[in-house]
Amino acid sequence: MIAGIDIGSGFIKTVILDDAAGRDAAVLGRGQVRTGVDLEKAARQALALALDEAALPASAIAYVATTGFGRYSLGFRDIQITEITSGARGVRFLYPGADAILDIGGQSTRAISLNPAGKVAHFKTNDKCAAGSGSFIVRAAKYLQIPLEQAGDLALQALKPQPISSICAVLAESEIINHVSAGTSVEDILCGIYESLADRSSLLLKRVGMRRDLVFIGGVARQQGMVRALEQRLGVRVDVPPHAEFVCALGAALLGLQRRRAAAGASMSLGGSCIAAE
Amino acid sequence: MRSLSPRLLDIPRCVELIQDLNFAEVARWKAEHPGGKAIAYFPVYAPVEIIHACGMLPVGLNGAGDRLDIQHADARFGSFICSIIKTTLEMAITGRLDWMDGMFFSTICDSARNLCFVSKRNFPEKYWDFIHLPQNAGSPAAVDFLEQEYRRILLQLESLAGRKADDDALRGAIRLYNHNRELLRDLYALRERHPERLRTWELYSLLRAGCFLPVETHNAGLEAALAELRAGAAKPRDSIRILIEGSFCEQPPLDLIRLIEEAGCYIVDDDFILGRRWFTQDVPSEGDPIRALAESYLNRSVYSSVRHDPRHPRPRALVEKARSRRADAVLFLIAKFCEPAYFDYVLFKQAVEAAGIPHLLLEFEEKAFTFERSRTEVETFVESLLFD
Amino acid sequence: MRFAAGVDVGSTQTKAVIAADDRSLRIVGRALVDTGANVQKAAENGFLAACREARIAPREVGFVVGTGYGRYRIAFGNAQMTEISCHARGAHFTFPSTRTVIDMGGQDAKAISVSPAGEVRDFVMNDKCAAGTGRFLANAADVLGITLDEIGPLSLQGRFPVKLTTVCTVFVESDILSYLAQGKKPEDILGGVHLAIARRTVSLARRVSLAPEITLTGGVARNLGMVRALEQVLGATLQVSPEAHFTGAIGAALFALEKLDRSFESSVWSAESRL
Amino acid sequence: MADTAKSEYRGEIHSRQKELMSAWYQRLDEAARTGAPATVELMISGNCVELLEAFDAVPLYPEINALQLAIRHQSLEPILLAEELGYAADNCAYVKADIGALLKGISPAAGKLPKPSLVLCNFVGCNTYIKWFEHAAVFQGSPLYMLDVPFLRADSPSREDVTYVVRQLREVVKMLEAITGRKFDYGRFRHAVECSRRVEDAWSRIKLLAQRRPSPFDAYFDAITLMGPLYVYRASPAGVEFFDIALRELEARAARGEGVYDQEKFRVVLEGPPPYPYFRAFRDMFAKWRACPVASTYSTVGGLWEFGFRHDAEDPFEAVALHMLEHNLTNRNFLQRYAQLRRYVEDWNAHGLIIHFVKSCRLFSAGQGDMRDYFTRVLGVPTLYIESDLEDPRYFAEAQTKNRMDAFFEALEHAGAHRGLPLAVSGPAGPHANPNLKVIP
Ligand SMILES: Nc1ncnc2c1ncn2[C@@H]1O[C@H](COP(=O)(O)OP(=O)(O)O)[C@@H](O)[C@H]1O
Ligand SMILES: Nc1ncnc2c1ncn2[C@@H]1O[C@H](COP(=O)(O)OP(=O)(O)O)[C@@H](O)[C@H]1O
Ligand code: SF4
Ligand code: SF4
Ligand code: SF4
Repeated sequence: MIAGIDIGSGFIKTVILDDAAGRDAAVLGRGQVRTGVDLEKAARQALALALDEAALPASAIAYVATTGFGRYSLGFRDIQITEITSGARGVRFLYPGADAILDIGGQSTRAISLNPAGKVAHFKTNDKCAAGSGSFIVRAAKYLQIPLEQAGDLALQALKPQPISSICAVLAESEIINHVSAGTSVEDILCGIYESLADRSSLLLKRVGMRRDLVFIGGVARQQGMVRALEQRLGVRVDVPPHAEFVCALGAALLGLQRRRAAAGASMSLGGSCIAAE
Repeated sequence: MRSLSPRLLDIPRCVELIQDLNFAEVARWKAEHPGGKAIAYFPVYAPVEIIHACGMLPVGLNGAGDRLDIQHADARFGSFICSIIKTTLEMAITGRLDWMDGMFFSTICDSARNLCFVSKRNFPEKYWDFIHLPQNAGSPAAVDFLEQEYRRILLQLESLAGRKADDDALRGAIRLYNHNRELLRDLYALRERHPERLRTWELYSLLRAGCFLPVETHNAGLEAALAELRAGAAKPRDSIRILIEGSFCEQPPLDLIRLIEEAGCYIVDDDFILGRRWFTQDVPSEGDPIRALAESYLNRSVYSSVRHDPRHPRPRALVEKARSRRADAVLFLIAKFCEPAYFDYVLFKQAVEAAGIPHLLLEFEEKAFTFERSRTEVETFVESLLFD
Repeated sequence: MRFAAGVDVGSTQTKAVIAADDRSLRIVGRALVDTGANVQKAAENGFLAACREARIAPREVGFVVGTGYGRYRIAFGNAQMTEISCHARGAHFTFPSTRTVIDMGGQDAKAISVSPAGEVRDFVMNDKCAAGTGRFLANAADVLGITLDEIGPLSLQGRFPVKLTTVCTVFVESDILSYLAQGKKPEDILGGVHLAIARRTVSLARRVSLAPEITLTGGVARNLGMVRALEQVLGATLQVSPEAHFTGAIGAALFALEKLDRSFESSVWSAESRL
Repeated sequence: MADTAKSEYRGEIHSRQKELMSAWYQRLDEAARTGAPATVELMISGNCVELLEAFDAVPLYPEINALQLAIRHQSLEPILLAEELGYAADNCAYVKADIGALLKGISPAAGKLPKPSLVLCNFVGCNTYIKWFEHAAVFQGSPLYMLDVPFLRADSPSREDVTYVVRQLREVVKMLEAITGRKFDYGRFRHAVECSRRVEDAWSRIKLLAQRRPSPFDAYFDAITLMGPLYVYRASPAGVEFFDIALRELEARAARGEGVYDQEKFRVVLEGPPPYPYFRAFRDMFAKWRACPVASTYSTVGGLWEFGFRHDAEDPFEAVALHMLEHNLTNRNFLQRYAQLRRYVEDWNAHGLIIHFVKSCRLFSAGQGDMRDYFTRVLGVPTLYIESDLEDPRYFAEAQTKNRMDAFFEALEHAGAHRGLPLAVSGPAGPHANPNLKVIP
């Protein structure tokens, strides 16, 4: 079995992939825990959850591929891959003809375009600023005193969306509060937030040369309001895979599988670059 | 760390020179040459031969990297201005350039030009000058103009030095720098052929150390380094061959260069410290030396984002370079807010895409000290070329 | 005796002050309330609380000047002035020899250069990004699970301040978490946090010439750690009044008194406030 | 806002300006449709429109197109398109708007814009010009001539500088002869230069009118109205006629004692271009305080004449060269800009200086922090520093800008700046005539 572990800034996501079944890979289990201070410990917890779901013992794991900002922090990894490569790989597995990807996590926004062969053609990530990423919504939900899980669906009920002009995840707070005190509904505020986030994302997507439709992954993809805002802003179809937040972990596992097979097949190891660190 | 030649110029020593914000080497030169003047120049190019012929030490300033906390310069240059402008000014304000007797700027960008005059106001006791390098290389009038411009500068330097520089002194300087550039060309060729033998951050250190050393010393060090490297051997790594474009002025932090290599890249050509490697052929050391320098600037220069030459479009030159170095990809390594590099990126990008060469744009600031984002971007890029 | 009020409706907290004038100027009442969602209400509550402290009835107040980001929302105010003018005025009142005022509030930081007469000569502000503001400190406190009152003193115990990789108020959370994971002590982390903000603030403030004497105002002035960090980076001592948090409101109250005094010429803003 | 309506002067100037500018766009449209007249893409800075006039060629100024797009709130779309092509967020947005509009076929006028017969880059100071015109030539497939104008590194240009420019101007003449198929008409060139001289005379006198109190002329916002004809028609009889009318109208206004604000309260000098996407909102911020811009550096980008320079028909090539080398804002060095501003504050009796930092333009903005230091700390001039952009609407924060403007004028008001100011004399005043200006040792 292959484990793909995505160590994100907010959550650690793990996927267990079956490597036995010929060419096709199947996901046997998933696990997610909040990223704590001790990355290794949290990663083990996430792995344990996934193993539980797969009803497998830890010894069943033959290969571990890590990704995400903490990819270097696990001592027990076999390979580490960036979240962009693994996200692209995961999407290509789920949507073989995919053209462009948007991945919005807790602190990051990534736009990726794929070439016809499904490889990463271009990508852009947000700068040293949390504007436009998932934490913006987490904060907004907090100010609005609604559970995060409901934010996406509430936004769908908006009648008159109120745009947010501040790009700063922190300063937007006073704007949101102003809207509240002016009597704007929570739905309209949320919808406005999604619209401005979609605006920002569309800029990134344009810069990587998005052409057709979009696959949207990462934790924020679970929020329907954001999906709709993107569809409206971009005028394209937006696909969200089930378990959108696990796509990077899946991609990492797939790449791990590929490497393991290659290593088993050939005596010489291929690729290797960053992996075979000195 | 490998040591190249313990006595002359080993890599750790070079790194130390680059990072020395006290410019001890320059101070030492001044102590050894009482009354001698040190003339700094801002990137990209300056006619160092003329400075040398006047018995002065040319010092190439390329910012201060992350070793300087910017406290004053932000107030003078504000937002949306590249780091090197601020680190240069910060060094001056905090007294780190007190050794300097004068400084040259030239036609590279608007920020640098304004810095020349802001510096002049703040430090009126020093000699500041702006060299107008012609941008109409196709016109015969340009050579004549540049020759006159160089003569103007020569006069200024001579009066600062209190002595004349005759043609022989100029020719001698030309020969010394010709040799320096030849050695650097050899080192670059060696790295291109055997990137496993000479890492780019090492080559870079050797190159940049020359900015602070008398050319004679640098030549001797490079000769020794070259001899040693030619004899050496190393195990090839599994890396892609990339070419770096866009770092002609502000320099990326050494750690970033290292990181790029560690992420799985062989850098097979670059435009670091481009001014020291400006000429593609030797400057003629016969005839009128000033005319030779002017004429070489217009007819024997490398292509560069800060020099317009209608006869040789830069995008084409970049593609030719990538082909001749057998580069798998181009890494546009651009200083944040560097306007000439940003503009050229647009046409470069079109050209490399038309030529089917993969490329990545990576921005940096010389004052940065963490590179998480850059690491992710370079690794992804390498992965996209390696995995299928 | 005549009374005037200044109400500083900040992004985070609302400060109200009552000034009295009989032969000498005195501050006779002050109040501090959280701004919260209802800006208008906060201003009203602050004003009433300050009247109570001054033991006067609201109608005894002859003139009210509003300031701060919510100044145009004060229903009962007679006029508005920018927080820049008010902080300069208030700081000059407390420390007449002050030449530079650094104000650090909840969502912005500013520096004001003032003339010997207390007039604003030049100013800068940082208000498009929460990096380096009171919010940054509040976030850091949250992540470390301690109160705002504690972070300053704790930061002073740090001997090896960490170097933060970001000044983004959001990202700093993960930065702090990763330092904790590396086993860094909270006091060293806080030391780093305070220094990072101090550097940022000072380099902003240098845009106005930073002539001594320098006064620190705003809510962050209550944070002793920040005062020391700023002093360290500046290489100079700061003047901090116990009323620092109220400086803007004091300035506004002084302007209000002036308006009471002069049968003032109809200036543009007063005309506008009647709209 | 009622105040703005009051501040905006509307006279014959305005209707004539509209006519002239739409005639210009019509000629460009004609060139686009029929291939004639010849058109030359040119930069405003130190432009050599006299040479074009000699060939009956029409100038095409991309800056005018870009600013028109911005004023009409149409700049964002082309900017975004250019960014998709790879232009950076931090590239000059004038270039992005122009290139984006070009590729999208957006024209600021009713008609079309032609593919220029020649892209003539008068490299006068700004290095972005070089890139801009390189790109413009590539994207339009037009020939490019790079007219290299040595930067002003001393007080005035050297003989060699002038010779270099004149030699290149003669190369341009050869190119234009080839392109237009006409022989260069020296007599016509001299006539064009003579027209310029007359326009420059009138324009200078208009600028000097602003020394009066109240100033009959807003040297920033209203100056922009006059700048279109100044650059497009300077070397033609139409330009002479227009500026005669303008001068007459404004002199009459001055004679009646009318000002931009009848109760002018503050007089300010402006440094930096305006935020075109928020032109109106920005103007309102001045109107609110009855603050009149009495002088501005932006209005001297194309040429600086109020200090005496005129094109001289005796030696027309040299005159054009001198104008490009010395008598325009962009080719003058930063310290010369300080001197220019200082002279404005002194001779135009201003209360303060407003520095508008625009993110696009490093030529203008790089180092304005030092400028602020010089004016506040060395000279003691009240100074306001604000940041936004001249073309990209994303960088204008209205509330914050307004807050800063209010604070600045509150401070001036508090200091009593608007009271007790002597009336400005109508001629140029001597040095340090302005009591507001104190040099702090
Ligand atoms: N239950 C949920 N419902 C909706 N959105 C969620 C939920 N949990 C997390 N999110 C969103 O997902 C983001 C985290 O996404 P993720 O891809 O896991 O980020 P990272 O990889 O950076 O840890 C959060 O910031 C939040 O906006
Ligand atoms: N008791 C305290 N100790 C330390 N810091 C405090 C205290 N009270 C308030 N602060 C700081 O002051 C900030 C609010 O400052 P204030 O000047 O009121 O801002 P604003 O005017 O924007 O509302 C808070 O974000 C916090 O960082
Ligand atoms: S704008 Fe807000 S989110 Fe962005 S860096 Fe600043 S504090 Fe962080
Ligand atoms: S890095 Fe670029 S923008 Fe900065 S000074 Fe150098 S050339 Fe100019
Ligand atoms: S940088 Fe400034 S001067 Fe140059 S083209 Fe842009 S706006 Fe014009």
